Amino acid sequence: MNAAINLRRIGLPRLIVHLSVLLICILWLIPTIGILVTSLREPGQIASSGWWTAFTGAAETSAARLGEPSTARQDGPNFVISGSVFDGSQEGAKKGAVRAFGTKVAAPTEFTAGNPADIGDGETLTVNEDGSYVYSKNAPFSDKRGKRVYLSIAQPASFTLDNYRTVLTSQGIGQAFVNSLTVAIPATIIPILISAFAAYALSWMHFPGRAIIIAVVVGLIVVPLQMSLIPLLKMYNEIGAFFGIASRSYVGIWLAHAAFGMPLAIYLLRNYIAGLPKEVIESARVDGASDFEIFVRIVLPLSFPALASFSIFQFLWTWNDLLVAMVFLGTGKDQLVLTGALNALLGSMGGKWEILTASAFITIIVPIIVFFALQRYLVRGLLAGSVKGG
Amino acid sequence: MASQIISAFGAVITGVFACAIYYWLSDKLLQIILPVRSGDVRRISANLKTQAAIRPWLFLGPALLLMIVYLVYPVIATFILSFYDRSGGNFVGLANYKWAATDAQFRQSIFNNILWLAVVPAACTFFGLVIAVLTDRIWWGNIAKSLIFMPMAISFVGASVIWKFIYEYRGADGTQIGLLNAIVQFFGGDPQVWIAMPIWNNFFLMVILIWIQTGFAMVILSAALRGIPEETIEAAVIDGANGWQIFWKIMVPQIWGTIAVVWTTITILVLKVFDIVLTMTNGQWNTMVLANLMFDWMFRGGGDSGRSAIIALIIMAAVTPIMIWNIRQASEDRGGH
Amino acid sequence: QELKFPPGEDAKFNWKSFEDFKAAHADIKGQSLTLFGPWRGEDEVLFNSVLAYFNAATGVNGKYSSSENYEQQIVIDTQAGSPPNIAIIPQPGLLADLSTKGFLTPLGQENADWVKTNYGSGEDWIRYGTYKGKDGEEGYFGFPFKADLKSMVWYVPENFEEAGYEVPKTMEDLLKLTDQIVEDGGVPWCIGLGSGGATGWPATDWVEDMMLRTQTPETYDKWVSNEVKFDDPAVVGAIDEFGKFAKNEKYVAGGVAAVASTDFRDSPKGLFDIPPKCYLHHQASFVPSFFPPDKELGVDADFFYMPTYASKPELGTPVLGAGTFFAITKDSPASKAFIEFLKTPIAHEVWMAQASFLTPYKGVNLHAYANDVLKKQGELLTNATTFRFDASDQMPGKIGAGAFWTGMIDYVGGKDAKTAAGEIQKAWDGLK
Amino acid sequence: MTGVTLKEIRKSYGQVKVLHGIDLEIEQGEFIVFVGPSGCGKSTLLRMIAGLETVTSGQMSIDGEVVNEVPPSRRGIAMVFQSYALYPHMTVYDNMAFGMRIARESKTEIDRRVRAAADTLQLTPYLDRLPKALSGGQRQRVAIGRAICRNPKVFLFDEPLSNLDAALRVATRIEIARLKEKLADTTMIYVTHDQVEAMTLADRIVVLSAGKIEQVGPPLELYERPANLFVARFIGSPAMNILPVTIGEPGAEASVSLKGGKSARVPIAVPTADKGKPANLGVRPEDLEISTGDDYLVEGRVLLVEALGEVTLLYLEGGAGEEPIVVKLPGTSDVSKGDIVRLKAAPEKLHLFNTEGRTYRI
Amino acid sequence: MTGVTLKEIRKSYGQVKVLHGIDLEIEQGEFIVFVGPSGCGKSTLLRMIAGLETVTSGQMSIDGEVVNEVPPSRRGIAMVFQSYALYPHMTVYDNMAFGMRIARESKTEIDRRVRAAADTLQLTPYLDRLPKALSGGQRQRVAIGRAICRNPKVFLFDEPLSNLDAALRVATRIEIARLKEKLADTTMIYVTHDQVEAMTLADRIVVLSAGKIEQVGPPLELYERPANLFVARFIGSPAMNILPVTIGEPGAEASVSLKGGKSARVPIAVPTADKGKPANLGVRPEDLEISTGDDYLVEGRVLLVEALGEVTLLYLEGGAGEEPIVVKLPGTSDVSKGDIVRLKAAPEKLHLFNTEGRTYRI
Ligand SMILES: Nc1ncnc2c1ncn2[C@@H]1O[C@H](COP(=O)(O)OP(=O)(O)OP(=O)(O)O)[C@@H](O)[C@H]1O
Ligand SMILES: Nc1ncnc2c1ncn2[C@@H]1O[C@H](COP(=O)(O)OP(=O)(O)OP(=O)(O)O)[C@@H](O)[C@H]1O
Ligand SMILES: [Mg+2]
Ligand SMILES: [Mg+2]
Repeated sequence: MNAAINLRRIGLPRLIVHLSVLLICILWLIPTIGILVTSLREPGQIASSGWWTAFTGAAETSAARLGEPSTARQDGPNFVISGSVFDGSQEGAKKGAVRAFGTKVAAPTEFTAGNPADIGDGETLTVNEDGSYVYSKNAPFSDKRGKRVYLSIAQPASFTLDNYRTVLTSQGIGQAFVNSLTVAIPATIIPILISAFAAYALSWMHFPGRAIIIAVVVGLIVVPLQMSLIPLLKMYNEIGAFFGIASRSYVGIWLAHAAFGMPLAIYLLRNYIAGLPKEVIESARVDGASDFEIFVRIVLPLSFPALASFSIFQFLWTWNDLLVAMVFLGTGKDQLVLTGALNALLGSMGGKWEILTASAFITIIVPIIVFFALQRYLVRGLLAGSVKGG
Repeated sequence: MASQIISAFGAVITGVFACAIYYWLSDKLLQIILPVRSGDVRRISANLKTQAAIRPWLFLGPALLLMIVYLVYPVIATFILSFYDRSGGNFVGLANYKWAATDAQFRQSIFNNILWLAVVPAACTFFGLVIAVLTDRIWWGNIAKSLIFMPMAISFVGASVIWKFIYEYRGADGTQIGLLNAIVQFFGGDPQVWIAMPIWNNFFLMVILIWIQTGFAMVILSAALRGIPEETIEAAVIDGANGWQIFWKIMVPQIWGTIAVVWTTITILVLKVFDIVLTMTNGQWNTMVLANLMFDWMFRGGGDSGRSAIIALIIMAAVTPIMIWNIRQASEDRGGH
Repeated sequence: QELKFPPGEDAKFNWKSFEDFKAAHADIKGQSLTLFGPWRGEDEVLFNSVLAYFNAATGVNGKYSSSENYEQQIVIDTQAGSPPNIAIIPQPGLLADLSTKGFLTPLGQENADWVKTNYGSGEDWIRYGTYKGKDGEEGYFGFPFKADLKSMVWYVPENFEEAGYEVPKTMEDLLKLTDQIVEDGGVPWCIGLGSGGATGWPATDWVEDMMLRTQTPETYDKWVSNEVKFDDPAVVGAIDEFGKFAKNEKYVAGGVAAVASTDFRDSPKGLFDIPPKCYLHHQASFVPSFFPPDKELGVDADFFYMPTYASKPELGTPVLGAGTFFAITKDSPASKAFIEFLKTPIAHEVWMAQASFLTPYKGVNLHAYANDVLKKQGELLTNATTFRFDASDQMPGKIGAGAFWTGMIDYVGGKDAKTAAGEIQKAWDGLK
Repeated sequence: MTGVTLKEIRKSYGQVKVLHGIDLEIEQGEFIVFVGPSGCGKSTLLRMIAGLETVTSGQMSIDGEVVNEVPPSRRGIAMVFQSYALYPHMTVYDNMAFGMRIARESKTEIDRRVRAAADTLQLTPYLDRLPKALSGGQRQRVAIGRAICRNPKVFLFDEPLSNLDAALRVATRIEIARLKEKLADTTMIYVTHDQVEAMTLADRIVVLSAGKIEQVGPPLELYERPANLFVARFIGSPAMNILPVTIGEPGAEASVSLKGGKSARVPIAVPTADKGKPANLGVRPEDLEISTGDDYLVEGRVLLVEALGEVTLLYLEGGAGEEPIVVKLPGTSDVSKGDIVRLKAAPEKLHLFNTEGRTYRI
Repeated sequence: MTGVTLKEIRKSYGQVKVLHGIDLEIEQGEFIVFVGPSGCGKSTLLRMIAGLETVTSGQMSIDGEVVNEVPPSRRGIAMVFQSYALYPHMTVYDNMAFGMRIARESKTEIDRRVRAAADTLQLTPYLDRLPKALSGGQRQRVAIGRAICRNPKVFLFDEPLSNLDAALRVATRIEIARLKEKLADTTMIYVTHDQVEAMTLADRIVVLSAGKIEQVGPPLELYERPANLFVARFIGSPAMNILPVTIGEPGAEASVSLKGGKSARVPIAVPTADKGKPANLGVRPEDLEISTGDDYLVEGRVLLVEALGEVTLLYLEGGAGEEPIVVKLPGTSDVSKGDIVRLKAAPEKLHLFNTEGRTYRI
């Protein structure tokens, strides 16, 4: 039972609630659907028509070239070229039903398909819906190349998985995926472990300076991380040089991610852990458990919802991170994380919408799985300590 | 590939294990140095006392160490840098501070940041609350919640890309590929260059962050709402309050503490997030915010560490009052154990 | 790595240079070399194909990497003391910055001399690679490799043909053609300044081209060094020249409002729309990669040199360009060897033969260019009387990649040239 | 004129039937207490009267008007919850004024009524405090005050005292008793499972069990003449001792024989048909005395002695039943653990129930 | 041999002094109950014995050994908390085994002790359940079981029953009484503010008030011979009636005069020095009877009658004091509201306290 159930009795018609939630969900989903659809479209179409038109199919104008004058037959006084606009046209007009055609780029839909059109100079052109055409002239054709015509072709809705194929089969993506996991999993678990210990100490142990440490931790939440990159990397390099080891390693990035997420983790976990019932912990103390045992055997299992909630956030952040990974792990092919690898596909100037959107979807998948796996803890876990009775 | 996975798996295990082993070993060590299992009670008691004095620091140690190295030290370094010139080599006194006081772009950023701070946390909290209340009342509420939470899983850059497809502008005669303009045009309006509209463009950028963060607010507030005693609501029903009144006068005041936490968290996020502005406008059309300005001064064209340090300090200073208030709130709430 | 073109097989390549290089650098086998640069996507593939020849010749393990956060990354890496061996830098401004902070290893006079003699407008190229080091001494730091040509206007030949337009030879003609297209009911120009985090930069190319067409190269250089102020009438005039095109509702597709917000990558697509959104597009040599995939260069799309004013013959045929510089950020024999490698024709030809690569190196076989359009560009580059490097890339980062962009966005958005330029100058003053 | 009328009220939650047809007439001004074991449906019934739960079937009227579809705020009721349900963010004053503010009463009227209620309940000094700064008893008084301010026709209480400690419970109980006199015209319906409350406050008690009414009547009637075994065991603390017997001689004054072999005369009429049938003899702990002679009913070994000063409780085993027999002796007693004692009771204090649990008394 | 000895135990939280020097000797095997009003320091004292709070000053020994500095787990104590404090993520078995596992006991030993405790408390069927699947009473039993498993020398209970409902409270109370017998050697210290628990369970009761011991003694002694007014009022429910009097004739059998003019003889010695001084006459509600003659103590109008069946409570005003006088009459009574009744009491049931509240009885 929850409070909101009571609202129902108040009489706000339930239908309105359903409708408004539906509306909100749709509003919230539209952007995501937008990229999903975009990622399934062909690159050429993305920039030329809105993604929402992808379902309906669209009339697309394209150019085609008629047969070479050399293929003309003489038919009475006329010279005739015939064939299909879809044949061997190097313009690559996609097949579909021709709706209209024209001979001037400025007026590509001047004539409707199927009707003979008088295009001057004694020439007539008929393009049928199926693409077959008859082009005749009352004199021999004189142009060197085949005539260009412009067609309005109705195209059925078409989608392609090519973008995903491109992304998924690109070199090193599997490695990058593994790298991403190698970074993200410890970078999620380590800070949680460390901050849970710290949060326990800050809520259940007595020692001088506790209040100050809490205040400092909370204050550190706001440190902009860009600021710390240079001094830290410098330090890594010095350490690396001193011990003669690589300065860029997984350990380095784990610790960096752990540290950057630490203040928020401690803040959230302390909220929760401090809210655990005092008697349970005292009872364990009477049972002879040391603080270490209390933490491991009582507090840790009881804080699972909070830990799960925070791990979602920490995971999302490490998974989606690019900057920290590039700086602390490096940019070599074998060091790239997924975000980096996908990024490399974009080209120096960017602008590959189809790749961008497909990669966005691919990167979403893992966080979404994590989210759904831990979601049931999220609802009650997060900050549950700050909620009475929660 | 298989070997990669194995070595990655090995790394993951070792990393996590090494971290866990520290706590385990340090505790073991403590037990060995100060034995408490057997021996004279007086001795044991003394040992336990010493243990109790040492143990908090063992627990806190790694966290403190990490934070000092990764956060405190850079903050101090930043503070020192703020008195040096762009290369960090020459002491320039308060010159950077003077610059900040007079720079127009800096002022613009502060103004925009205030806008962001006024709008985004409020909007996220408000929408989060409304959605939490509504979704709690329907059977498919959890599905709805998941959908609304989903943008959290998208990186900021990814999200910005998504929204580009919404704000995209094509001239009035062309076909719009931006949804917003398509809608405007459908209803007979003139398409607009949303991200270039003075002042308003800030709001269009904020929408993106709101879109992402509302899920976060929703999840937390929904948990808080469940904590409201049902009877207070029934009492209000009997007192004749309608849904609206119950929401505003009974439910919201009771979860005020949680609202404050959500608000604070999002406020901090707003101050730190710069990816959205960077990808959408890079601060053009007067959309610059502090985080971007800092980023700009830090990296563009070789960087100016002094000025970027100033901006970083300002960002931190801006949040301090909020954090102090929050700490007060927290210690009031639970009085400490 | 496989070599794209098997050595010795195709006569258009200068295989001898490859073999010579191989013979001269057998001693560094097994060393490793890291290169960090701005190229991603196809460019990365192409560069790697060049690198493969170096690796094959020397047995060095050369690795190239790149990043979206390229600019931050190089700042962070150099300052933190873990730079790559070679940094590939497209902005002289950044190069200058790194050299003054002492992060670059000088390449020495012999390299400078080599460039001077072997590159078209070699002196200009040296200038863009020469900066003060940490000690205040001038040194030669950046080896140019891969150039971009900016003074180009792209068009669709068949559209021109159909409408009966001629490629303009002078700026006056270009303006006339512009009006003609409007008269015919079309829209002449596609201009897009959008570029996410770098929005505004395409406008700087316009302004620079206009500077070179209205002012002497010396004024241009002074502008770069801010001896000529940004709000100097010379500069304001050039901005207004750009405004003639960009701020005329009838001249630009989508109207003036679209200029600043249209992405520069989407903007050229208007040329190929049916009916065409526009007939002309001013953009650098890289732009064909944003054409629809089925467009064949030279047939479906072509370019002409952004013409000069017939009324100002004394300015000659200035060419605006850009390029990338290879700088040694961590010295090693392999690094040095790589710079040597860049002096071999084969290093250039391998890329030339594939796509989107121009070089001012006079020693390459022009037939190696993948198509005529590229070749035409290459000739333009080698034959230029004046070559000027993109000004915004040489200005301090906060100006060339900041205030200048913002100023141009503001200008297109409605501010007058004088005010916009004034603000840029103010920002510049703020840096001093 | 009736206060509240319930006709065949039924309630189901989905498949689960919770109330199986409740018929009850409550007079205006009456104080009715619902008692019954946990889960029997007391709260549900009360909440249905309040309008917080819908009525599945049946008809409910308040003040002569059918209210099945009337929202809570229009029923002229006020409710006091077990958990106080104060608005934690409002002062005492605001808590009491909330309903009237919602109803857009004038400021002066609100003030008058709040102050009057506060006066009655001695809450005037606390009007500006927040609930968290009040003790449990004061909180409950505020909840009552809030209800009073509504000027209800029907006053509903759902276990209002069960969160209070013993001393406060007594004090607040007396408070409610006073209130009952003061608001003599207001119908009050009170749910509890505390006997003392039920006995002391009620005009009539309604004993519910598993969604059915077991007995309705004034407290002493329930105590003295329970209609069935359930009510007999439910009313009175410690509960009535039940001894299995067989009917010996039926008739106007029946005789029954106990397991131990003893038999007793009971001044209760038993139909002849029941001769020889098993039955249950009920006797309250306070009605048992220690017998020194032979006229005892049962005999048993003392398991436990609880001396409470004023009374002493003995728990005996080895009686006829399996549960220990409880005896309540006035004052202190010198019986100690392990003693064998014999117990007797005045015949008129005995109760007799048939195998279905119904009383033999008329 | 003593179980627990407290010498001059004091406790302050910062500036706030909570306990002001507690001296107490508890014998091994004794069942001691701490009672007192809320906030008087009962829990604090108990938690100090447990080692959960530090001792500010004074000496505390358990089993002859000073334990001021000894941690809880080494004191040989076990504690049962009001809120059960079970480990919610462990089964009943694991809850009980936890302490022994921490102490590295052998598996078989653990199993033996857990099963023994579960047997004692009838928890065997629930050993595999999680606490959330248990009822309140079962949970409390698990908490007790967990304590038993520790084989403690001293067993500490902090209001273990106050979260249970009335019926369960009675049942669990009896359970604890049984336990007390079973573990005759174990010292038990029990905090409550429920009188019945205190009276029924305690060997000796310690009455605390504001951080001081008011009286220590067996339950009936406290009931019959309260050392002072505080104890007198605190023990017994309803509380003792206190009537202000003045000492008339001091001596071995003093005479006092009441406000109403009546005077009474009290078989209590009063020093002559106190002649004419005001004093307080105490009489328990159950010791008052209705007097038909003239030998009454006080007279008053009936404010309220509470008929509980077994007893009837009368509340009288207009007596000598300001608080209503409470009378507890056995059975039912025909006195009704508004009647004027006269009350008498046997002289030996009277208590007399001086102005400082100390009893005159030796
Ligand atoms: N919302 C509900 N859905 C399903 N069953 C319910 C619901 N509310 C109550 N019940 C069931 O209805 C029955 C009656 O509940 P009710 O709360 O009226 O009991 P009660 O007599 O008040 O008990 P208590 O003395 O414990 O308060 C119980 O068996 C309960 O489980
Ligand atoms: N941690 C603390 N800091 C300050 N004062 C405290 C603390 N714990 C208890 N007190 C104070 O000490 C006094 C005694 O508290 P204690 O809990 O022992 O009372 P109690 O007799 O157990 O009351 P109750 O019956 O309500 O449990 C109270 O006034 C309380 O406010
Ligand atoms: Mg109930
Ligand atoms: Mg207590």
